[in-house]
Amino acid sequence: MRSQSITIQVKFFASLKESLGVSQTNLTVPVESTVDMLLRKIQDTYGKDSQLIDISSLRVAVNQQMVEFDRVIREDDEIAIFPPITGG
Amino acid sequence: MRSQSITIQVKFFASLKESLGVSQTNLTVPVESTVDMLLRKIQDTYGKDSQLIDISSLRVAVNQQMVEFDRVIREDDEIAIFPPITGG
Amino acid sequence: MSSVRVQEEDFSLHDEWQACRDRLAGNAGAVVSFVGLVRERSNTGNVSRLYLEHYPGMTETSIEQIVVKAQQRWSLLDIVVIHRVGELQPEDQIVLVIIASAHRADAFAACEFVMDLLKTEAVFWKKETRDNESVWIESTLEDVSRSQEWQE
Amino acid sequence: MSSVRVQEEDFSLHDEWQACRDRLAGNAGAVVSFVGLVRERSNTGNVSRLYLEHYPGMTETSIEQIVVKAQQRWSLLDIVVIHRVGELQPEDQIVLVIIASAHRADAFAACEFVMDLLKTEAVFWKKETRDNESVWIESTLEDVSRSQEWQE
Repeated sequence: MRSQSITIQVKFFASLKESLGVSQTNLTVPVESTVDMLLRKIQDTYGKDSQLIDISSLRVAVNQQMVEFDRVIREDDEIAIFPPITGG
Repeated sequence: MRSQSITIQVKFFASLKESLGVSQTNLTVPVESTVDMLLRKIQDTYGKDSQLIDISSLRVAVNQQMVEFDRVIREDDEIAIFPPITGG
Repeated sequence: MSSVRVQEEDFSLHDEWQACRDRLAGNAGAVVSFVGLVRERSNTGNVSRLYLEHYPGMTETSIEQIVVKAQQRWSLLDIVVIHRVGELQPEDQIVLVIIASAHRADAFAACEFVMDLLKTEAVFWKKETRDNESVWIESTLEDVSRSQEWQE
Repeated sequence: MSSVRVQEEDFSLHDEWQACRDRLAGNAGAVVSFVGLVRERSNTGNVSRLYLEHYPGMTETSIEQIVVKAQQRWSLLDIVVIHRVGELQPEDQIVLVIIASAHRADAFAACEFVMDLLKTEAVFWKKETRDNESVWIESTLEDVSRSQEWQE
């Protein structure tokens, strides 16, 4: 069922990067996955032994544009997940 | 009757200085003269053959403070007469 | 004309102002510059270090969008925005905005607008070290309300 | 702290900014600078020269009074005002205002206030040479109304 999955690269920033201990990772998700599904996958992968990943507090950019969590992701999307920006 | 008169130094600025052709002058006026009397004296002295001195358009500073025309002038006052300032 | 840079290195108001002036013809009557400095004291304690993280690419785009908004709103001849990232100390320069216009009202309003939006819409995350404790900080309510005032 | 100078010589934003920064401790978070330049075009024609006359002593006092008003109204750490007089050309620098404060809102408001009041309350007279004709100019209505807005 390889053709039913895609591998995407995800970047993390700021406190989320610190909590996860990685700045980017590759994740395999089903095709037509949404941002929300990706966030749950990350929570499953990293969040098991910590309460640090509160999905509702996170923001997601796809191709450097902020998106809603129902956005469908594609294999060549640049995906970044981070806490709310705090400005300059 | 020398003691009844005072000699004061008057400075002129900007377009008034240009019209009069002098930047400062000494004028003798009666003691207890007001600014208004001084202005008329200047008009008599310089304005005979020109309409350039319109008293109502002038401003007067005594000791570097703007004053009204009823201000009485004293011998050691620093008096300056000029058109309205135009700012920096 | 506009120039947006995000960099670790310090900047020189003098060099940027000189470059800006060289680009301007005789139309410019007003140049307003803003330099932001790291303060020793925040609302919550003494700051010994400030760390700014950014998202290369997206951060620059977020600032360019602010610049475009300013250009649409006022008549401007030149805008320069330089924002530093990485480790900073109190008294360090953190942000520079230079705005040139024919008349001063445009440059003043646009410079304040750019700063207010940088504080809320530019993609940065800040971590303060105060009294030996490092904390990721959030936008202040004051910043958000200043930024919202421009939306009326 | 404040410094007011009226001079024929040009000034350097860099030197003044550097001196200002050296005076500031870690309290300053914001430094707003304004540089006014002589424009090539006025409302009435092409400007080839601008002549500024002042009243030595009274002019400085009039500017110092504006500075005091700004200090009374906002929380400011440092103010520098330098105004040139004498013969100027288009593109010449004519006025510099630098204001430092803890928070940017104070520095922005005070800098705009000082500029607006300089335009109406500072003791200067200006003569423009446009298209080979020299004319003593008057305060514009716009300047007067901008200055009056601060009096509410």
